[in-house]
Formats: sequence, C-alpha cells, structure tokens
Amino acid sequence: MAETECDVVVIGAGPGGYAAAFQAADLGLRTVVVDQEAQPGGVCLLRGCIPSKALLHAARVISEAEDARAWGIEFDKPRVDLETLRRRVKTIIAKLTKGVQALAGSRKVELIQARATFKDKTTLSLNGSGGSRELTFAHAILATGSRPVVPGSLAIDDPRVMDSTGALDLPDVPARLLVVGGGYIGLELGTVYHALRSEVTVVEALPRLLNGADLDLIRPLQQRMERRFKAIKLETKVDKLESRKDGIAATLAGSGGSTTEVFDRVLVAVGRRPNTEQLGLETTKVALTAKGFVQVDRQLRTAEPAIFAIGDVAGEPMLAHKATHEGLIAARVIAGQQTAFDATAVPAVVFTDPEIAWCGLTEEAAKAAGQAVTVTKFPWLASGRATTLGRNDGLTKLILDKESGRVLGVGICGVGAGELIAEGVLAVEMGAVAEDVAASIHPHPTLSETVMEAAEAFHGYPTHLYSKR
Amino acid sequence: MAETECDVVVIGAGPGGYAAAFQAADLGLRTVVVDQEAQPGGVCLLRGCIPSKALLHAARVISEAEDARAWGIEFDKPRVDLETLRRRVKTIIAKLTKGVQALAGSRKVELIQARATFKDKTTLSLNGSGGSRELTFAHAILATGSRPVVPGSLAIDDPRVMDSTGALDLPDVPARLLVVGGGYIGLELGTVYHALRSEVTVVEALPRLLNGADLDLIRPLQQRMERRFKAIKLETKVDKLESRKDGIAATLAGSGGSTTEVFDRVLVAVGRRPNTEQLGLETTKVALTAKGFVQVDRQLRTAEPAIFAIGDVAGEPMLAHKATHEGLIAARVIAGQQTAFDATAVPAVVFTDPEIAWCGLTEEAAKAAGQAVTVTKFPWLASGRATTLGRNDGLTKLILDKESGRVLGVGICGVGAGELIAEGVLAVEMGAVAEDVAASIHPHPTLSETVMEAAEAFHGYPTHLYSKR
Amino acid sequence: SQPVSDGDGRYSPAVRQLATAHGLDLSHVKGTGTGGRVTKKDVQEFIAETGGLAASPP
Ligand SMILES: Cc1cc2nc3c(=O)[nH]c(=O)nc-3n(C[C@H](O)[C@H](O)[C@H](O)COP(=O)(O)OP(=O)(O)OC[C@H]3O[C@@H](n4cnc5c(N)ncnc54)[C@H](O)[C@@H]3O)c2cc1C
Ligand SMILES: Cc1cc2nc3c(=O)[nH]c(=O)nc-3n(C[C@H](O)[C@H](O)[C@H](O)COP(=O)(O)OP(=O)(O)OC[C@H]3O[C@@H](n4cnc5c(N)ncnc54)[C@H](O)[C@@H]3O)c2cc1C
Repeated sequence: MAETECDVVVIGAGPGGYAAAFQAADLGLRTVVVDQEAQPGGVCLLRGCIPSKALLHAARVISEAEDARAWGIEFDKPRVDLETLRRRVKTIIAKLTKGVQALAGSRKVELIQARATFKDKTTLSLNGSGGSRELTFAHAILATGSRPVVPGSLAIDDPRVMDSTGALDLPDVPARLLVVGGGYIGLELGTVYHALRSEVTVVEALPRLLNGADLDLIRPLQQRMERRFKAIKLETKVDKLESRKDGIAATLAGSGGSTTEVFDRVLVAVGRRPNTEQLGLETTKVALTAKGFVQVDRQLRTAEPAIFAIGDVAGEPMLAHKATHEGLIAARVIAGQQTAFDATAVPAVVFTDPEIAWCGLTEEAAKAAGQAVTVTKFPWLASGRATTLGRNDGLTKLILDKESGRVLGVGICGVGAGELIAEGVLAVEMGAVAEDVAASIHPHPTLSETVMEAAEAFHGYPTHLYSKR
Repeated sequence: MAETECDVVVIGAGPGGYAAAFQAADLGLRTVVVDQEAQPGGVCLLRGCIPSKALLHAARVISEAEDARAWGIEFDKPRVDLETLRRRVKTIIAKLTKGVQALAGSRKVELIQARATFKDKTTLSLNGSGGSRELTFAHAILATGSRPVVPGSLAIDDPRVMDSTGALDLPDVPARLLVVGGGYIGLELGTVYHALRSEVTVVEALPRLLNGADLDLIRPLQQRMERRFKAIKLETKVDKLESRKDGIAATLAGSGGSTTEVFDRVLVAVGRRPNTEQLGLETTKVALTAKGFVQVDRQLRTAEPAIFAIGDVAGEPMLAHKATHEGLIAARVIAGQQTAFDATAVPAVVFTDPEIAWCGLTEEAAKAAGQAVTVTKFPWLASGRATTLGRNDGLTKLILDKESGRVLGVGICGVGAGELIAEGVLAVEMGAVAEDVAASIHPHPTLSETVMEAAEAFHGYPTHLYSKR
Repeated sequence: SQPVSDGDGRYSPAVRQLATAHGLDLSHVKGTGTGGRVTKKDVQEFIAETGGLAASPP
C-alpha cells in the first residue's frame, strides 16, 4: 500500500467525528478532521443540542420563577433582553468549540476547514477558502451528519418560516408561533418560545406526539403543554403556508376539516435527512440503505472496506451520544481492535418540561413483538421528592422480562428525567434484574427513588405504593 | 408461646419504622406502629429531609433567578411572603403524612399514637392522650430515631438560639445568622437562609466542612459558599453564647484568638443523638454500643432476640434511606426470610448549591486503609451540559480497584449530584468495572456523561479531557 | 466443551467486549459473580487457562 498522508481522515467534526478522531489519535494513528465549518462541533454544538439546551435552561428558570408564586416567592415578570440571551448562547458555543479545538491540538489531530469529496477510495479532495488540495488516507470515517428537511409544500421563501437553525437564532419572540412537527425538536423549541411569551401552536400529522416513546410517558408532558400552549393539534397536516403582511397564513387540515390561521412565525421541524449528497460517494463502493443512510455493519464499516460511517449519516437514532459511541468504536476497529457496536440501550431524551427519557425496550415495542414482559410503574404522585418540588407530574416505568425480572427497558417522564435515565441504561447494559435495582440504596429524598420503587413492584409492593392485586 | 396481640410492633413511624411495618404487613404479619406524634413520618417527614428539601427548592429558584441576569433574563428581587412559604411546607408535609396514613390503612397496619416503653421483653406499655394500655408482641422493631444535640455551653434559654427543628419553622429571616456546625444540616439550612437574604456565618470546629466527604468534592461548594456567605470559619469553636437585646453575642475561638460577634439568630447543628432513653430498654437484654447506638447484627437483631432496631437509633450513617433499607430487611427477617444487610454502598447527599453526593469507598478512606485504588476524575469545566447551565463548578470522580478497574466508590459535586449518584450506587452494587460504565451510552448533553467520562479515564482518555501522562 | 452457564445473555459490556475481542462463546465461561454472573475476571481467567480454546466458530 502506498504511503498515505494520514492513517485516518474524519469527514465532519460533529460529536461523532471529533470523538472518533480523538480516539484514533489516542490509539497512535495520524488523524485529520475535515469540516466545512470554521468551528468544530457539528450540528450538535453549533445548532443542535447545545444551543437548544442553553435556551431550555433559561426557559426553565423563567417557568420555575412563575411557579414559585405558590411558595410565597413572588417574582415580577422578567425583562428579557434577547441580545444578551443570544450572546450568552454564542459564548457557550464558543467556549465548547474552543475546547474541542484545544483538545484536538493537544492530541495532535489536524483540523482542516474545507469541504471534502471523495475523488476515489483513497483520496479526498478538499475545497477550502485557501483553495483546493488532495488528501490521501488509509481509512476514512464519514461523519457528515444530517440536516433539517423542509417539505416542498412548506418551503416558501419567507424568513418568518424557519427550520430549527433559524429558530435557535432567536430572531425575535413572535406573538404567535406555529410549530410544525410534534417530535422532540419541535416540542423543545416550542417550550423555549413559550417561556419567552410566544403563544405556541403545535401541529402533528400523526395521532400522537413523540413517536417512539410510550404513550403513558407522554401524557404528563402533553397535559402540561396543553395547559400552557395555545393548542396541540394531532392528526393535523399543514397543507399550505402563505406569506402575508400580517403573518404567515397556515392551512391546517385535520379530522374536523380545514382551517386557516395566521402566525407571526412558523418553525418547521418535521425531520432530518442524512448528508450523503455531493460527497463523491459514487467514486467508492459505499452503499446506502433504503432510507438513504450510509449502510454500515456492526463495526461501522461501509461496503467500501477502508471507509467507515458513524453518527446521523449512518442511521437512526440520530442522536449525538449514538454518534459519539459509534465514533469511538470505528476508531478502535481501525486501530486494529476486535470490537463492535453492541450497546443494547441507546437512551433518548426529550428536554421539555417535564422531560421524557427512555432506553432499551419500550412497552409498545414489547407488545408489538409479542414479548412476555412485566411492566411496573411508579407514579411521581407518590414520590416525596417530587412533592417537595411541586412536580408530581411524572411517571417511572420498568419493562422487565416476565420470568427473570431482567431490566429490558426503562422509561421516565418528569423533571430531570434526562439525568435519571443513566441509571436505567446501566441497569439494562449490566443485565440487572429488578431485585438488583430494588436492593441498591437510592438516596432520600430524590427522584431516583422512583426507579427503585418501580423495581420493588416486581416482587412485592413498593413502600410508597399499594394496590390490591 | 402465648398468643400475642400482634406479630410485629414497630416503635417509631419514621422512614425506617413505616417501611418496616409496611413490609411486615405485605408479608402477612399482623403489624402495629406506635409513634408519639399525631402524624406519621418521623423526623424525616416532619422536621428533616422533607421540609429542608422543600425550602432548598425555593432557595434554588431564588438563586437561579439571580444568576439568570447573565442570560439576559432580569428578575427584580422577589417578594418573599414567609407565611405562604411556611404554609407551603406544611401542605407538603401534610400531603406526605396523609399518604403514609393511607398506605398504612390499605395495608391494615394499625397506627397508634402513644409513647411506648418496654415493660418486659414481650410487652410494651403505651401512653397516649386517651390513657395507657399494654400491648404484647412476638417481635418489636425499635425505630425511635434521633434528636439534635445542643452542647451545654450553647444551651441558653433564648428562642433566638435554634436547633434544626426551630430553623425549619422559619420564625423570621434574621439579618445575621450564625450556623454552628459545618455538617450537612448546617450547610443546607445556611443555604436556605442565605437565599432568603440572611447574612450567614458558619463556624466549624474541625479544619474542614462535611467530615466524611473527600476534600476535592467539597472545594467547589466551599468556594461558592465563601463568595455568598459572610464567612466560613474552620477550626473555630463557639465558646459561649449570650443573650443580649441587640442579638446573641457569640464568642468564637479560632487559631487567631477569640472574638465576639453579635447575631440575630443562631442555629446549632453540631450533631444528633440516638433516642434510647426512657424506653425501658433495661427491662430487656437490648445492649448499646460505645457510641450509644443500639447494638445490632447484620439482621438488625439486638441482643434481645425478639427485638430488632433500625435507622438512626441503630447507628451511622443517620440517613433516611439507610433507615428504610434496614426496615425492609428487619421485616423480612422477622417474616422468616434468610436475608441480611449487605449493601456495599449507602449514598450520602448534601443538598446544598452545588450538591455533593458520594457512595461506597471514598478516596480518603482508601488512602487511610492503604488500599490500591486508581482515582479518575472528570471536572465539570469540560462538561457541555454544565456549560449550558452556567454551572461548571463541579467534579465527578471514581474510586476504582487499581488492578481490575472495579468501581468501589463514586463521588460527585455539582448541581443535581444527588440524582446522579444513583448510577454510582448501582455500579458499585453490580460490581461494574470502569469499562462497563464507559460503554454504557449516556445521553448527551447531560451531567451524567461526567460519570462515563471519568470511567473512560481508566483505560484511555475521556473524549473531552486530555492530559499528558 | 459443554456450555456451563445458561447463556441468558446477562453479560456486562466489559464481558461482551472481551468475548468479542477473543472470539469467545461466553456460554463456556463459568460465572462467579452475584447470582452466577460472569465477570470480566472470569473471562480473563478463562482465557488464561484455555488460551481461548473455546472460541466459537465465526
Ligand atoms: C435543534 C436540535 C437539537 C438537538 N438536540 C439533541 C440533543 O439534545 N441530544 C442529542 O443527542 N441529539 C440532539 N440533536 C441531534 C444531534 O445534533 C445529532 O444527532 C448530532 O449532531 C449528530 O452528530 P454527527 O457527528 O453525526 O454529525 P453532525 O453533528 O451533523 O456534524 C456533521 C458535520 O459534518 C460537516 N460536513 C458535512 N458534510 C461535509 C463535507 N462534505 N465536508 C466537510 N464537512 C462536512 C458539517 O459541517 C457538520 O459540522 C439535536 C439536533 C437539533 C437540530
Ligand atoms: C434538618 C434535617 C434534614 C435531614 N435531611 C435528610 C436528607 O435529606 N436525607 C436523609 O437521608 N436524611 C436526612 N435527615 C436525617 C433523617 O431525617 C433521619 O435519618 C431519619 O429520619 C431517620 O429515620 P428513623 O426511621 O430512624 O427515625 P426518625 O425519623 O427519627 O423517627 C423516629 C420516630 O420515633 C418516634 N419515637 C421515638 N421514641 C418513641 C417512643 N418511645 N414512643 C413512640 N414513638 C417514639 C419519634 O416521634 C419519631 O417520629 C435529616 C435530618 C434533619 C434533622
């Protein structure tokens, strides 16, 4: 094999790409990362996880301050300075992106700002501001991520119609916001704008929000949102958007017929599409799946043996931590380790208020597969900690193997669910049974006790719950 | 054996006692609980965990609203209506205590309000408002808990000198509060009063706060408190308290000599003592340890075979979840199950801002025992989630067996540490090794990732941390 | 050799990775952990003893 300029080139500096590159370098490989953006971090850092969670933190502070009235702590409505808020988010992004740069530097990972396309299966051409060049590699990791989809019917040329990137820029706080899509991105951003005092309407074509999560977990969230948002319209489609002086007129078609409502802004958050185009993949043997993702095996190897793919471009779930984990595995495989992706539980978190988090098997998936499971539940109504927070709107459930009690899945709705699910993932991965979780002493008073009490329900009664059997 | 009136009598309806009673009833035993209070729940519910955490929630809302200024969310100082706040806490307590009553009812556990003393090893005499009676039992579980200690030198007859119970009553917000004792109760209540705008001074006789926690975990908390409180004085003793018109004059003796300062109120939180007196224990074979706790074996059995003891009265750590866990075990043993207390990790949480939580082996304990451990750390400075919260003041550490990487202990300082430690407990109890924790996919962006990244440091470098070795 | 564990798949990530790395069939490894669970140490000792003889055919 001819000498190449690097052992590994990673295309895309998102959470998948930079994790893969760092791991490769740590394992002694000469590693280069190419990204077209000036700052590393990918969608997650620049226009995804990080800015959305920063804004959701601000939203939470606002809404908790409102709720504090019932505690005798009365705040007047806050003055919101959008410019400072935007700057704060930018500062957070800058801090993290500089962190990634510094980590790359100390690991001697070269970061190149350029757009990469395959010239052939061992050569990339890089087009950057300084011109173009070629780069030969022994291995490539494709980590080009995904981008928002805006269906043709909604793609009108009006800046008031935004995708998630536009909404995160916080151009203003629209009096009336329409969120098209009841997935996590739409609901999270709807939560942000609601806290900033937009009147929020969510429409979702399916009969339910958050496809993939169990319905009983969605209920507490949906109930709270129904009280706070203007409307949540399920089984409703946006047929048409029209620019008007006074706003965007949206034609909403639901079971009850079709109506037209006017909004000051519209957020379209109906899905994301993998970035597989204009990459020169046709010069390689890399193949795509029916859904348009790059096809990979458990070692993250594409049909072209020297090329790997990870993260959003390599398939669902399109989540940062899945990308990172795949990145680490791909790098290890390239470094010669015998390893493969074998995680049984990839957690998903919806950072709304309350949050929803789940991992492993869901109750609905178990039912669909005809799997014999026992589902135990602990409602947060019975949680001391939830009561001290004034937030009894939550539910913790375990999906257990009917016979052995083995933890196959965990689902949580409630404030802080995104942190609580980590214990669930460990339980699933370790092959814990309900008794293991029940016998682990959970500190009092915490929300994590709800996981323990749900586990206690497998063999007996949880201390704080009793129902005749 | 003569027929007794009940299979089990539990003395004390705290988190240890009522959990034991419920478990006993669930296992088919005729169970009675005796408590001198009108409401069940013990110290934890009436004047411990629950009211303190409710007030800490209010404190957190106040302090987050202050911090939100940096985000462009400007709140004016809130109006605090102490009466509403007190009522809110009472409502929370009432809700939970009614819950315990309802759970007792549906389980057919009889609750008797009376003071219990042993007449002999099978008979209690109960003195209630309606007079006295006797109760014969096959087994008794002593769950009488503990009470605050106020050293003689500080026990002056002035209502401005309070113990934790007095401080939780929120008589007013003193302009100047002295907290005697740098343990968790003092620091938690100091945090509450600080948020309500008291100027707080903490004195601690030892050279450190929070004896038992690793010093590096305490540092972020101490630094924040040093910025917010008036003073934290270590190696300082309160020699004398004196009632004056303008306040309580406290003579503080430290390394630099002795000074006298005047405070509007003083909270004495220097320790708690088990309730073993006036129980008629001398009519039984029940024995005490050198420290004054009831002596029990791993089955929670005292020297008197039919009498068990659990919770605060049965030894350190005096924490609600330890009491509950012991209660469950004692009830199972009485019901004939072969079981014993064998938890390796009892977590401890300090619900300050930031929180501190730890479980299993601490670094200091490992060092003291000469145990070969590897300690890996992940500072929250490198956490994306902590950055989005503006709360990089945290640290996550793992204490790992040097050879195998087995997780022996976990320590966390940072916001939400009390919830995060649950994963640590499960890891220790399941015998997880660092790789298990590292390979479990933690959702992004969450604080739980810091546990994963600390685990990654055992074999290599965490993605978000790099230091030359 | 005969499987010695019931192979219910209750293997921790570290155990699974080690088995993948050595191409081991874990049902041949006897567990000494809680409830007979196979620990990483069990796998390491098994490999040391057998030289990885129980490798499953790919
Ligand atoms: C609003 C929003 C909120 C989200 N919140 C969360 C969350 O809370 N948690 C979570 O887990 N996930 C979240 N996600 C999803 C998450 O952002 C993605 O799953 C994650 O970023 C995928 O990482 P990746 O490494 O696969 O690619 P990406 O992060 O998409 O990065 C791909 C990179 O490749 C670069 N690139 C693409 N093509 C080329 C090329 N030809 N040449 C050079 N560079 C190229 C791009 O510029 C980009 O920087 C969110 C997404 C959005 C939009
Ligand atoms: C301010 C404060 C905050 C705390 N915060 C926490 C925390 O966050 N987390 C945590 O884990 N722990 C916390 N604790 C400690 C926790 O409250 C105790 O560990 C726990 O209550 C012990 O439970 P127990 O069942 O042993 O007894 P207790 O809760 O002390 O209950 C004992 C009961 O027995 C009754 N009793 C005693 N003698 C008799 C008798 N002779 N006859 C009849 N009844 C009798 C008492 O009235 C009482 O109701 C806190 C304590 C305080 C003071």
